[in-house]
Amino acid sequence: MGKVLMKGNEVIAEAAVHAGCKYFFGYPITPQSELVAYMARRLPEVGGVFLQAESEIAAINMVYGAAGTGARVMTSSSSPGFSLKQEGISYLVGSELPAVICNIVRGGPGLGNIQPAQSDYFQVTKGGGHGDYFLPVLAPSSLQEIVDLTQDAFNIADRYRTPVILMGDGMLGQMMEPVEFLDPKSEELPEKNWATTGTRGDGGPKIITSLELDADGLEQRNKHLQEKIVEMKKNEVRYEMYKTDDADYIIVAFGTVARIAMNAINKARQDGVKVGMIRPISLWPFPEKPFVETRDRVKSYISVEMSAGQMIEDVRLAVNGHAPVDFFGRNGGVVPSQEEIYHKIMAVAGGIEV
Amino acid sequence: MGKVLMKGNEVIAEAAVHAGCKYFFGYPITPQSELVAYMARRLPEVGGVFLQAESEIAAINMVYGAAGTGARVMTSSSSPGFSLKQEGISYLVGSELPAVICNIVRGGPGLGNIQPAQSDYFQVTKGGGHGDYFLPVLAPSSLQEIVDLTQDAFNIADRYRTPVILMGDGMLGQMMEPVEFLDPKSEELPEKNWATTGTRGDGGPKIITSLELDADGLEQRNKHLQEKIVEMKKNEVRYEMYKTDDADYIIVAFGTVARIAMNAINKARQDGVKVGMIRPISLWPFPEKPFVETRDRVKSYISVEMSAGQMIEDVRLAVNGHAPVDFFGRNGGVVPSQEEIYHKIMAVAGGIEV
Amino acid sequence: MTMKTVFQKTKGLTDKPTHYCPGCTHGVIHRLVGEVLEEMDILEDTIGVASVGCSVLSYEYFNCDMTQAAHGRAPAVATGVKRVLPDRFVFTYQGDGDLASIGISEIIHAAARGEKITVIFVNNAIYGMTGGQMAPTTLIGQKTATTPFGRDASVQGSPIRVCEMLSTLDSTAYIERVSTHDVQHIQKAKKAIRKAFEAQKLGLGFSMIEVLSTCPTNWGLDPNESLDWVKDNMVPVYPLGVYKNKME
Amino acid sequence: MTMKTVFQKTKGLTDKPTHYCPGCTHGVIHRLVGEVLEEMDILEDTIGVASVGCSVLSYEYFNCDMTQAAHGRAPAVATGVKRVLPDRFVFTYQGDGDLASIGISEIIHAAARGEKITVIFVNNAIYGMTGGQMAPTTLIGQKTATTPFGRDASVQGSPIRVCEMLSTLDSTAYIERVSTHDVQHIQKAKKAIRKAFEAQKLGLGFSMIEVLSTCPTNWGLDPNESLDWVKDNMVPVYPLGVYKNKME
Amino acid sequence: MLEEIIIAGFGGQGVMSMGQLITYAGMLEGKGVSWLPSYGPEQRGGTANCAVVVSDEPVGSPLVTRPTTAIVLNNPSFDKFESHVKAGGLLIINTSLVARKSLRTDITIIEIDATALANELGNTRIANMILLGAFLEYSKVVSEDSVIESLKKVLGPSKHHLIDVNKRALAKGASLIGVETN
Amino acid sequence: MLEEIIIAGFGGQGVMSMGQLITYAGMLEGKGVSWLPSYGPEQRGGTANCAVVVSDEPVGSPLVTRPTTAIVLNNPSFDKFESHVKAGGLLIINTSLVARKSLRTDITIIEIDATALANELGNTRIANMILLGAFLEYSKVVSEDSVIESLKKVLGPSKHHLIDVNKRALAKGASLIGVETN
Amino acid sequence: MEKKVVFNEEICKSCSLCVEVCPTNVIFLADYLNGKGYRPAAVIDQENCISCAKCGQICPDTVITVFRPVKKEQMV
Amino acid sequence: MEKKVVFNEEICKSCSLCVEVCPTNVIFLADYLNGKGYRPAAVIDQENCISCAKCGQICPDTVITVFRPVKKEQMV
Ligand SMILES: Cc1ncc(C[n+]2csc(CCOP(=O)(O)OP(=O)(O)O)c2C)c(N)n1
Ligand SMILES: Cc1ncc(C[n+]2csc(CCOP(=O)(O)OP(=O)(O)O)c2C)c(N)n1
Ligand code: SF4
Ligand code: SF4
Ligand code: SF4
Ligand code: SF4
Ligand code: SF4
Ligand code: SF4
Ligand SMILES: [Mg+2]
Ligand SMILES: [Mg+2]
Repeated sequence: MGKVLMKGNEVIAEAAVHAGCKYFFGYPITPQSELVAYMARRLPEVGGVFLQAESEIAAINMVYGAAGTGARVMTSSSSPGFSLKQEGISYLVGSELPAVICNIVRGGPGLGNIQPAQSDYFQVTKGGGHGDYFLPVLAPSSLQEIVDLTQDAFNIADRYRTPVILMGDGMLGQMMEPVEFLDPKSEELPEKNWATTGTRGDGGPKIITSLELDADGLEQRNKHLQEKIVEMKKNEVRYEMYKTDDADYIIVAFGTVARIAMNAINKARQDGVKVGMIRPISLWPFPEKPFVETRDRVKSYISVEMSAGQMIEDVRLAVNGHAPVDFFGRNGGVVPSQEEIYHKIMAVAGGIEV
Repeated sequence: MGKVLMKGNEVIAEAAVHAGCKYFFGYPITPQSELVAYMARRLPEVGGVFLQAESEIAAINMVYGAAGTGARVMTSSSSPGFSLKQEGISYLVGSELPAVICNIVRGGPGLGNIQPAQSDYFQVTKGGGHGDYFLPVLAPSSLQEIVDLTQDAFNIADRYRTPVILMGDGMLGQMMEPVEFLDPKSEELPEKNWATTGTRGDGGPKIITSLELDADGLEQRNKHLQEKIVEMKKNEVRYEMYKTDDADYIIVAFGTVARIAMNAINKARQDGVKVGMIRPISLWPFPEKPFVETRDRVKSYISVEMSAGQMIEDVRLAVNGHAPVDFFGRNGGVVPSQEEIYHKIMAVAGGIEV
Repeated sequence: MTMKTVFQKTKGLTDKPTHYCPGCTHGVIHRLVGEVLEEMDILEDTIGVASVGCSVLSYEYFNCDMTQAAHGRAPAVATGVKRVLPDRFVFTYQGDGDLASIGISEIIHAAARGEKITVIFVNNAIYGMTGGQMAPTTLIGQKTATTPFGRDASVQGSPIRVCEMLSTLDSTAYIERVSTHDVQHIQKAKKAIRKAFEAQKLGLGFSMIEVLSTCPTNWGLDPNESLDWVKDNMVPVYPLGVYKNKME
Repeated sequence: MTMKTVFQKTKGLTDKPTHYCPGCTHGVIHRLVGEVLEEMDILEDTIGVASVGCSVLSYEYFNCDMTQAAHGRAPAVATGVKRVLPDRFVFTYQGDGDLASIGISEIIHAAARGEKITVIFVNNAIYGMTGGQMAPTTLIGQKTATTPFGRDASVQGSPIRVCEMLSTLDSTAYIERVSTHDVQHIQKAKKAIRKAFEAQKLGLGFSMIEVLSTCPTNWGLDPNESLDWVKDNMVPVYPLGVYKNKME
Repeated sequence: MLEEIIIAGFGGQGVMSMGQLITYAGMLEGKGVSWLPSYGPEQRGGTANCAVVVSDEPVGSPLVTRPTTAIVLNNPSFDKFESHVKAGGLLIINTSLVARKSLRTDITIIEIDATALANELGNTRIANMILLGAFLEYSKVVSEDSVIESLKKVLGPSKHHLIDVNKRALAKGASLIGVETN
Repeated sequence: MLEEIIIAGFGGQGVMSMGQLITYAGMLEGKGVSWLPSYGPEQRGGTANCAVVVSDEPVGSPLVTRPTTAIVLNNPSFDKFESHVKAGGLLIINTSLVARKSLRTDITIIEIDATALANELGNTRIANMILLGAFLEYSKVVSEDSVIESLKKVLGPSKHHLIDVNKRALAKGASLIGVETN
Repeated sequence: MEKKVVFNEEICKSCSLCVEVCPTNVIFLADYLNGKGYRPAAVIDQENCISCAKCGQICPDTVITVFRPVKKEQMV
Repeated sequence: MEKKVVFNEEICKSCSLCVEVCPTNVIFLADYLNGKGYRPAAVIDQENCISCAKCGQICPDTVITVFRPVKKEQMV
């Protein structure tokens, strides 16, 4: 269909439709409302259903119901609304229901504001909900990458019977870039013989539940969930390395921040500082390999985030003391400029005062 | 008043009353319902108000309202209900309102079961809600310690204008032990001149809000929150070290698990294995000092949890690669026995197969 | 002379013994729903949604596909199911704490949207599963774990009458309140449940049957006393009858 | 000949210019509340609760202590305040998305508990702040960002009439629906708001005034057309009048 | 001294209060004590049990996996806990409701037809106190006096008329020791 | 070539669509482009702005802090962005609504009384297109033809009658270059 | 003679609802316990059972099956 | 002569509600912009203002103050 110019939020929606998602339940919140509005117009065209839920809680539980029938379903929100979905997400994990949940992060805590942020990193990667779980979190940094990762998100969800989170920030949701929707590569996915669609034809009653009153029984279930986690850690790690081969310093950044950092890196290299970047694309499973490969030869890492410092914990866990890990972040909706990142690089490299 | 025999949940409630908490808003959930029932009977006696909220969300927002008047107020729940409070907790942090929130953790994810667990560690320590924040989390391991920590919790909340979490597990909530309620040592606490109680007498209108539409403005607020975090990390770290002086191996455990581990440690020492324990009492701020002091001389650490492995990340961050960190955990409501922990110790120490 | 079976267990229920306390009428209501599904021959086309309450394990008792919803969210879950499978029958089975307290938003909006689902609302004026705390339906003066001195209207407010409230919504199709305090009312209750599923079949909109039920354990009464308590104390506050009927 | 002031800005409002769009009647409603608080001389004894919606910044406009509540939770926050300070006046200011959609549970339970608070419910049939999505109060056929083809009763259900619904609850003391579409109705609206605060003063229970309001920006109408739209389209669906009055 | 006790039976048999009485008495005697009930699923309908620890030192783990003493009041409890008892430990069986026999030779086994004996005393509901009396007499974990003391506290003035029958039940139980031991 | 443009003014002045047209045109010409709007608080009532990046390579950061060109349509925008323009860069000022004068000597400044000129063309609402025309003529970032192309796409068939007046506005703007430059 | 009313003893919870509702008072609780520790309901006096099925209607645990004697021709 | 109706121009948003509501049509929008970019409402023909305050009642932004001429004695 060639390149089109769209807003990030609309790209997520259209990409979901291309991925075969015909059901969307959501509640408006800036800065992701365009996604909801787009679905309202688009889904009826493909014979799907868009429903504005009365709340984020209703939305995630409608997703729970729809996912239970085996349908591809999505919801999306932003930080405060995402917090309200935590119980529902924990239920989806416990009942092993596939779904894609989008969080277009804004400034927090509390009502905060509607400017871009990455300060929900902990919430999305460390199980903002209760109980033992991790779930895949994908963080695109361009609108074209949204197309690919949205497709992946649905496939991962179906393959492992798990909710998957797409995380972006207000900037990614609001900006426009040319994108192209190529037809998705079809994948072998397990049949959804667990879905509750009525027993006609398919034998005895099926049950979808996360309840297991017997402790040993629940531990067994959790063991199964943990095995899936091991599998995902093996198969679903995604990241990009940028000019790290000769790098003395490595910036770690994801999403739109990685793009800004890229400009800063190139400027610093013009000034002779060998700096590169590791861009985690899957925030969970967090890419450890690129750190293990580089941690014994780089002088230091710099975690650059639109937060007060959250991903840095995963970076430190991956580096495990082999090299210092520095931090630069802006938060509350402030987007770090390439200039400040450049200065941070120079400061770390040359000890320049900034 | 001498020693009395009470259930853990009731001890929390009575300790709160002793700490001057006259307002409680909560919603029933096993295994903490005794706390709610106790408050229903007790608070009217002290001229306070107990109100059963229609939901955990209403409860945490009633707490928000009451805290805004400067009153000492508490709510409590268990895992699924705690997930529902995440937006509210983030708001309390953003608006800098003091309150004590209790989580008597049960097996998860999802509906899970009502047996004891510690699998909400991530949720309580890594900001289960959205935005940049950390808040104090205290984890008592005995009913007598509940009395002291509940008192501390309210004082910390008032001193730093922050919500504080009391975390226990179903076992702690349900068990009975003799406890004594000593009159709390009075502390110098800042005056609550920010409270919204009407302007009569106290000058112009006051505003309680977490909204700051201007990004730079919100970043400034967050800077203030981060400064408080630094302060709390300096002043509010609590932990206990048990037989670590000569220890080759150190178990890291909190709450009731630490008590069980203690039996195992003593058994192991009878068999000549030099093992000790670091018991974090404040899960956040997580005690780093005891690790820094020991990490270069112990053979390894063992994080023992009623979860699939969550605190271990903080242990690894504190050890920072100076020593191996091993893990033993049971989850889903299964409580590790002293025998299993003993065997784990022997396995790590002597490489015994278990 | 041989024997003809005049009463036996419905195929609408599995053979699993229930975990309910002795004499708890949850079991009776289960039976009625099971019989209706069997008699309408829609067991194979039905997806039930269990809520959180003593009836949480009803997914093991109803002999059809079942899914378990978070506390209070069953109507939202049912909405998700029904919107994907409009030609299937979807019902929720919810207690009064689940539906009228934490779940009042989900039930009202499902009703306001006219979701074509059937809600079985079991009102026993208390939180059974968690040990007898006050529900929004708890009667004035009733002692519970969280109203140790009896519910006081000036402190905890007055009981919510769900049928009356939902009837103000245009998109509701069939709403009736019934009781289980004797055999005759039990038979009436079954007819009502049947009507609700018929309304769903006709696609008329949202249908709900509120069933007054017992909680001997937390009421501190024996099972037979409990039936009387329903008759003498609950029925006057929760008048039985049809509150909305678009089938005529 | 000298001049006598016949109309001027109330002390109930601060001097901060509002961020509202041109012609938005949120500003008018602010003025009415401010005037009532001033005239009852309770500005110093009042704590207001701002909700999440275009009126979120109302805490900068009302000249009394204010607190800001999470989306939909203002009645719960107000409950917390009032239960600690029973002798103060507490009010919430909520939009229809905030109160009737995500916050329907909090408003119903506050009403059912008979919380002695006053709720100013601004119904503009849309989500203003987020750019014009459907609200539970959106009219059938009304086009919004999330009902691009117009609200369809068979898909999105029918409008929720909050006054009618809350009136079914015993613990509500005063409930009235008013409008702002002309000067005469604006004056009526002020009288109603006054009554609601009087009810709170008398400790009669929960009081709420639903005020029909405009959203020129998201309705795509100019401010004067918007007033007509309220009169011609909203009033017929949301009949004005007193729905509950325990003051007589 | 470290006694780790498990008491198990049907819901209505009063196993929880048996445990609480021992714990309370231990507290009165200044010992380290803890009481931990089973809760949740097992309870409703099924069997209930509690773990009691009495020690000269402060109690470490309140959780008992290998009891020094198990008192089982019904079949499911027998099946669940018989094998858990520590070697050299004690197993008290309420034969009124336990059909099975224990084949263990490494522990002391006391069998008591508690219901029958309770009926003799004219009150079925005190069967548990007879078992408790036997246990106390045998183990001396806490004194009978402290238990009576505790009983007064637990029952409250209104129910003090029940004290006497409970006393007799305890005595009855005690009287069996040395007799039925094998 | 890397052009980083900021266009700012009141809500109703069409600054967003100016940016989108440049972006769209850049896309048609196969360039790397991105468009990033200011959103939220500034918008309602206040001023709006967007950042456009046009480059020969794929766009790195869509965020523009030091623009190569700033087009300011009102006073607040002038105050906010005048100082941000890169040395050697371009500042286009809509003098109809901007009272102030820029004192910067290290950048090119083009002043245009867009509203007046738009009125001359008989349509106040196309003032923004006049400014755009001037910018295109001066910078050649994208061709006027591509902009017309984009305009057709953006407006849609129903509004094609507007194309002509927009064309004339662009031309008018272009005609000013070389004249008013100082 | 064949039974008119049959009880699935093992799942009876001796709630007595059937005992109370039976118009002919033929139901009583046995003096032994079932596996769950309950005294199951039972009927010995089958003659006097009138097969009204009230017990089945009120039983919360589907313990009861009720039969009515019929003449051959009725069967067809 | 003193003004009967005064507008706080800087906070006017030129919504025209006052223009529409004024019974004597003395209110109009000025042909210049205020700092917020709005054409403020204004009254030049103060004589014909009847001080009915309708404009003040409908103005969402408390822009307007209205005065009524009174004879001295009325003042007391
Ligand atoms: C989010 C959440 N909050 C609270 C609970 C605890 N809980 C379980 S059931 C229940 C109330 C059940 O009462 P009701 O709905 O009336 O059902 P009943 O047991 O009376 O049949 C509660 C509060 C929970 N499981 N999840
Ligand atoms: C939890 C949460 N969900 C969603 C939002 C986004 N949001 C802000 S205001 C609003 C709706 C406001 O509409 P209404 O209450 O009608 O007020 P109005 O703007 O129309 O006056 C929404 C959905 C939010 N801030 N928080
Ligand atoms: S607790 Fe009450 S509602 Fe629950 S099963 Fe027992 S009797 Fe029934
Ligand atoms: S968006 Fe609508 S409701 Fe909000 S301020 Fe503008 S006009 Fe008023
Ligand atoms: S009603 Fe059913 S459960 Fe109750 S006693 Fe009779 S047979 Fe047993
Ligand atoms: S069928 Fe009727 S008569 Fe026979 S036992 Fe049952 S209730 Fe009694
Ligand atoms: S009503 Fe007020 S804001 Fe509107 S134009 Fe008149 S003075 Fe200006
Ligand atoms: S006071 Fe009346 S007459 Fe005078 S300007 Fe205002 S509306 Fe017009
Ligand atoms: Mg109930
Ligand atoms: Mg609205």
